[in-house]
Amino acid sequence: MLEITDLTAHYGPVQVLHGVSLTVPEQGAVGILGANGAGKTTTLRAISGAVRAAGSIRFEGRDIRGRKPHEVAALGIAHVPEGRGTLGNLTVKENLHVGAYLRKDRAGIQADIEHLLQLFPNLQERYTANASALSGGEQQMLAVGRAYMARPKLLLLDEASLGLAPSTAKTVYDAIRVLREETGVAMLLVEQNANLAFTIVDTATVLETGRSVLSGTSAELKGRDEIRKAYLGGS
Amino acid sequence: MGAQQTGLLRKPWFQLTLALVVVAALVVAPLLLPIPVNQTLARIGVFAVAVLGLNVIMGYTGQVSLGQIFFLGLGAYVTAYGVNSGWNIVLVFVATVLICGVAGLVVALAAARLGGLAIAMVTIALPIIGVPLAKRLSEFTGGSQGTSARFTSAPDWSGLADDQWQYYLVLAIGGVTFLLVHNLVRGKYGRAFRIVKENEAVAGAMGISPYRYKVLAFTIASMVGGVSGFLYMVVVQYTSPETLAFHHSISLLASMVVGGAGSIIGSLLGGVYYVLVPNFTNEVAPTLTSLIQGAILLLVLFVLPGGIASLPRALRRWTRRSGSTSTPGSTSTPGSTPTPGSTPAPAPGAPSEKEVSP
Amino acid sequence: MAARLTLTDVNLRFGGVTVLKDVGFAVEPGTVLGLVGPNGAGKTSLFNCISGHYRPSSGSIRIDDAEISQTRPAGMSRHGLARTFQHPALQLESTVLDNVLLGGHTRLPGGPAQWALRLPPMVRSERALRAEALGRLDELGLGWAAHRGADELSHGLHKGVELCRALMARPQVLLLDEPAAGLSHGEVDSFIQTIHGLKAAGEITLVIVEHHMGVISALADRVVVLDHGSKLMEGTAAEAQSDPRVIEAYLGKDGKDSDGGAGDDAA
Amino acid sequence: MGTLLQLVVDGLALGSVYGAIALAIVLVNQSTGMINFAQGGMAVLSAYLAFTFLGLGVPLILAIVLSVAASFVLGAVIERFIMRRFMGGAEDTQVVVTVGLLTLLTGICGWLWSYNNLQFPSLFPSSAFTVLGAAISWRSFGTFLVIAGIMVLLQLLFQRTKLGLALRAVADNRQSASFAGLPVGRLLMVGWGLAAALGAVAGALVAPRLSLTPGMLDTTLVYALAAVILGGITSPVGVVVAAWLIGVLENLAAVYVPIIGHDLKIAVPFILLFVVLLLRPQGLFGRKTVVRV
Amino acid sequence: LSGCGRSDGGGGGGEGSEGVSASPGITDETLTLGVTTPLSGGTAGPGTCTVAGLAAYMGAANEAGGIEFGDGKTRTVEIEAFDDTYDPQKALSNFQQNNGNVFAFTSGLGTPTNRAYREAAIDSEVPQVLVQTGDPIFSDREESPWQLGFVPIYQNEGEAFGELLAGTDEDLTVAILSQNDDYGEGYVEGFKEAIAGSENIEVVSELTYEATDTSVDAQLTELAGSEADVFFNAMSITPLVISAIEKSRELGWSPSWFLPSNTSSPVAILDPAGADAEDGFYSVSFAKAPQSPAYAEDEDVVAFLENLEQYAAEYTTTPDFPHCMWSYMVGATLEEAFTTMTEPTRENFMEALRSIEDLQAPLMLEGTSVNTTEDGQPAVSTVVVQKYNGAGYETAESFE
Ligand SMILES: Nc1ncnc2c1ncn2[C@@H]1O[C@H](COP(=O)(O)OP(=O)(O)OP(=O)(O)O)[C@@H](O)[C@H]1O
Ligand SMILES: Nc1ncnc2c1ncn2[C@@H]1O[C@H](COP(=O)(O)OP(=O)(O)OP(=O)(O)O)[C@@H](O)[C@H]1O
Ligand SMILES: [Mg+2]
Ligand SMILES: [Mg+2]
Repeated sequence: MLEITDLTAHYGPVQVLHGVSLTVPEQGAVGILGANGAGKTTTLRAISGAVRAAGSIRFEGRDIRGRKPHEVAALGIAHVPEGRGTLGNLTVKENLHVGAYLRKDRAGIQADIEHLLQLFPNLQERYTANASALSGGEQQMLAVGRAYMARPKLLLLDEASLGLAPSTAKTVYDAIRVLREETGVAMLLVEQNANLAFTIVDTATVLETGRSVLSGTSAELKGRDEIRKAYLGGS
Repeated sequence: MGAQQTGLLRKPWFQLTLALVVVAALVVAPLLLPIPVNQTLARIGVFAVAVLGLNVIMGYTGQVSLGQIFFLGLGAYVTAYGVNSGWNIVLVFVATVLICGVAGLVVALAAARLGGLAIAMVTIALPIIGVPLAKRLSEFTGGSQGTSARFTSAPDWSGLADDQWQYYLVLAIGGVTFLLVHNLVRGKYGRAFRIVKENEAVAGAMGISPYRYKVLAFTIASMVGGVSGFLYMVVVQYTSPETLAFHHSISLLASMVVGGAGSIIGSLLGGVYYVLVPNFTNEVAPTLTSLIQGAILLLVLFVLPGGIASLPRALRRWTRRSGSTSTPGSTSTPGSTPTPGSTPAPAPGAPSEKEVSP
Repeated sequence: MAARLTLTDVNLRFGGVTVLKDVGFAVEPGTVLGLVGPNGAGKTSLFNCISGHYRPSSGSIRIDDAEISQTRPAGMSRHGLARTFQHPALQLESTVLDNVLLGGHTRLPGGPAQWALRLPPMVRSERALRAEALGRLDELGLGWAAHRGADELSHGLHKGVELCRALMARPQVLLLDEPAAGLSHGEVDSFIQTIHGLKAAGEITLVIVEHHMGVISALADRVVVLDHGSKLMEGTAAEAQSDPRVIEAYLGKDGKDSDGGAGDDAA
Repeated sequence: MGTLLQLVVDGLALGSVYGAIALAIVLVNQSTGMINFAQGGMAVLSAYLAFTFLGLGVPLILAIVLSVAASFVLGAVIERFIMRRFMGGAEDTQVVVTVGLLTLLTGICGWLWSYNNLQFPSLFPSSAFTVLGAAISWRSFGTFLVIAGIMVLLQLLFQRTKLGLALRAVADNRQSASFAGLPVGRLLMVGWGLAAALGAVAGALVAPRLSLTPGMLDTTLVYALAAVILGGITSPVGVVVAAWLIGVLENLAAVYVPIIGHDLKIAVPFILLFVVLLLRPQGLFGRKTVVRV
Repeated sequence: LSGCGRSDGGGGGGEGSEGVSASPGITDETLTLGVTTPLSGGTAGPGTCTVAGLAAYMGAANEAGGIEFGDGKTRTVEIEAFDDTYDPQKALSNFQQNNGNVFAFTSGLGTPTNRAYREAAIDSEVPQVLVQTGDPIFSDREESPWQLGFVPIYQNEGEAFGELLAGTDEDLTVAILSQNDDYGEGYVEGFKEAIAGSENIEVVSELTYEATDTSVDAQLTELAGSEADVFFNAMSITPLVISAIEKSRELGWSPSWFLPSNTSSPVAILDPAGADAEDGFYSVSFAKAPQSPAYAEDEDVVAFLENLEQYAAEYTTTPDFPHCMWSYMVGATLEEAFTTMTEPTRENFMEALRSIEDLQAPLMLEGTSVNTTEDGQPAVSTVVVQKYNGAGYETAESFE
């Protein structure tokens, strides 16, 4: 579904991606692992068109490199950005409606919102509050919820569990898993909490200073010593 | 090439030599240049100081002030009043700076409670109310006919012409002002001002009271404004309510941004812009000055959104980029503009990779 | 030993919303308090109350004997308090070094006039602070980034710079809001080492908000659990993790499971 | 009493002029996050366009409609080719760019149509009627009504429509908005276009009163900005109410507060602004934005 | 251009020991005049006119072969205009930048701007003459040896109205609205002096406004409350005068109006405001109003409009402000001085300029003339009171 080959990218004069390649199969879930500054976020941003990049990015057979973020979104790729991606001056409700901007089915939107609010009771409580008033974790929930509202074909999750309480993180990942089962959405996720990530991904790629250095199925990777040491904490 | 140049620029000995050469040139210049040029240079000095004051409060501390011209005007009035009352000139200078400082302090004590646009609107009131006020207080200000004070004819002992004498006065007073402000914004206070600009909550956590530092910056800006008012009288020797009309404040703001906000050199360039552009447009087409000035302003910012002071940085980035092989990369969405910054090491890396540590 | 930081009956309301309800605890000097709880429980708000960014609706907050609940943030450094932010708040246009130097602001002598005149003591103190900041950055493995623009660093590295900046104030009480969020496992380990080092080096009192239970068990002497603005329980990390209320409200049904937070064997 | 009432009526008429420009400023701000100092200049240009259409023999109402349409395009083009470059950059720079734009537009108007006062006909009859002893001109009354109508429309646009939501989302965070599939560039253009069109209506309404010159709205802009801040930049209704309030209070203060008098009445909006903002930083009607750390 | 080397202090140029060597800005073929005036900004309308008329006059003179100077040489006259945006500092700058190649500064509009370089002009002995400000200082020969104002000082205009009123026997009440600056003050001062001795005239209400105001409705409402018989209006802002006339009609107040010379144009003000001649609109003037049907056929007016069209198109072709006519007269006055000056020097020019008597410049109304010999008075010091007849103005002998 998504095929990236030899992706390179710069910030100004500094090159931060030096050749990233990975593939997300139809309905698949792929993880990206890597130390701070390895280029994980940059990779996702390159896919959604927020960073200009060279190399090839193909989605459903089409080359999407160089498209604008909203065009990429219109193709069915939703991005949960790193950090506070929420629209602070809009209420929780409005944020969710923005997420559903490209959808036309009013009834479906309403149903999805209700579903989300059940999933995240915090958001229910703060439904009419400005997003900027939410706690860090609540904002993260909102960001995930907004991407969910788009009903994408491919979901890019950048540290979706960042700042979430353990139980909430699990809720989110459970929800993602359910979503995947229900709709067959494919996903590419960056996650520092590798233990959590491995509950959901089929395969993963390890980035080091902007290069993909290793990829394999979850099982393979979990078995490798260096991976366990750096990302899993298993001895 | 650009990179080498700027590398050289960083060397202390080079900086020192450069500074000495510049100072020497500035000192010798008026002896050789024709009168109108000296007069123009002196005027540039006046407005460079005015822009410098604006930079302190706005460029560094981030408080949009549309009232800076008021302090220039107030300074000019105080100077004129002092001179016409026969005070000693040093006393006049001190009084000018102090009165402007106190006025700035009083305004700031109230205005600094506001932020963002609100402070812009409250400060714009200064010149707007200042003009009718100046007319009303005609005993001190000469009303709408203004008042002139001529105290800068060259003394006989100097052997200089008036324009040279005025130039040296501006150079000396303006130079010292620039030096002091330059020192101030380099260390402790510069950092504090900048964090107040960027994030007041963080400033508080660092032990920096946003309110107090805003008041401080505003007061300093007003004092610098007062200095520029004094220099205005040195050079123009006449002031009227029109001196502090609010659209001059907006021109100052434009000059600051065109020169480079939050930059000392930028202030100087701002002064150059403020003075030379009208001269230039008068040469080109006096009936189209507004049109041409607008176009120039937009053009400069279009090419250098960071102001003229950012030219070296822009050049460096440009030369670097054209040097690198692959596609010129930069973010394509308007949302994220990566600032170039200085990057000594070629490739960034994770901290776990020790090879990148110098 | 008297407590260093004492909270009694702290309440915080925003309009109709009660964010904190009668929260109280005490932290002994030189110890680490872990503050945990579900999202929106009020942890960050509690930090904000302590650091003066929010003013509690009622209740008392003391550092040693001084009442600080009405003090503004800028006054807190006088009481030896420093903090980091949940969402890194660096000055993106400055270099990393400048960001870190900012942390030492209150330790620099002199007023604006002295600095404008660049008197020698000012120059000396600035130079000393600079050296210290570079040292700190090196310690945290960020020395290489000192002269980079802060905006050039990734999210995870911002966390490190923030910590460094807070440490430059040489605080007695340090509040860390999710310092390990977004760090990979190896980096979490080195963060834990850093804090251990700090504790060993001198008397610093820490309050850490963290969802990463590994960090909490490795560092916290005591743990306070907040839920919906109230204190749910207080005890050791182990007690907290086995408390059924905590499991119910916070950790999730199988809270002891390793996926809750990268394992609990990190120490 | 008669005088008092008359002053209030005068103030409302004047306030409507401020309100018209203020609404356009709000529109740009809510949809792009900028403060447009050139808003007045753009409205003046629109009025000149309408004036030119008139000169070609087009009936007044059609001339205004044409100028509104042309202004929409012009606003969108200005956004795309000038303002876009500065999106996401320093706010100071953005403000100064709009200042540059104002200078440029004023210059263009002066160049093409001279600095003379041109007479722009009014949509409404120039006669007046009397209510409770206060004379109200149809022109002021018409302006008042149109502004009130636009105010309601804008409020509905932002609060009730998908377009309004999208505009606000883009102003809030372009990156996130684009990730949600919002065509950011197009929405920015629409925001500026709408504001320019609104400015054209405002220009046509006030030009008969102020008589058409390139600097016609310079002073008005300052008042409009004060109204924007006072009313709360997020609220069209608040902004217009604030504009009316300013108009009325400044008239009353000029007549009934001797120390202010007619020469210092311009201080009134600022004093009002200052007092209100100390108590309610978000303005009279604005929504509080929470700054969280 | 003129010697770039250092000379001490003033003047520049070649004036010096030889006495007859030419001043800067004049050669055997040409003479250059400088005008610093607002060409952009709020006062650009009248500002542009201060150049337009002059350019039109000199353009025509040059076209006719130039002006024959008193020294026997025929020169063309070039006009250099500088925009000062009504900013004193810029006016001074324009002066300093250009006094080395401009023979004299003239015609510029504005009190503060002209004042800003007055002393510099004195120091460097550069003529600053026939400037368009009613500030009396420019006509004080002691204080301003190198200056001369052109238009009547504001007091004179006010005085003319006062005298008209003082001449009646009726008991009359007067309301005054004036611009809050030297213009308004001078106007009112002259008026009050003239009515000082008359028992029958009483000022019942007096207000001011700011030139930057967008509305004078509040003032009108307050003044209308006085129900005065006469409205003495010292306003210089066209749209505000229009709205004042409209507002008073709305309020049902119909006094007799006294309008100043620069804001009484039938075409630009009275027609748009729908002024009713029945009310009685008085104005003072010394220039024919080109738009007035009464002067449609007038020779001066026809020539003036043609010249404007032909030589001043870059400034303006529609003389909406009287400054256009005034600067045209400035041109004629200068020509008169040129024809009598015998040396190409500034001193000599000043002398020639100061000895013009009863020059009937084109466009001048009967009963007014240029007279530069009287200390304390500008070149034009007499005005004629006129009354609006529904189409144009005609001379009014008395107030009725
Ligand atoms: N705006 C920028 N300008 C310059 N360099 C940048 C910029 N943003 C990121 N970088 C650099 O690019 C590299 C990759 O950053 P990226 O954000 O993709 O890392 P990451 O893998 O997501 O890290 P983390 O886990 O800390 O979020 C880092 O070295 C970072 O310093
Ligand atoms: N300034 C504010 N205005 C309104 N509500 C607020 C404000 N600050 C916090 N809240 C609310 O208080 C609650 C607690 O927020 P807080 O940030 O303290 O949570 P937290 O425990 O830090 O959560 P997290 O783990 O998600 O960061 C949240 O529901 C939040 O919406
Ligand atoms: Mg990242
Ligand atoms: Mg929190």
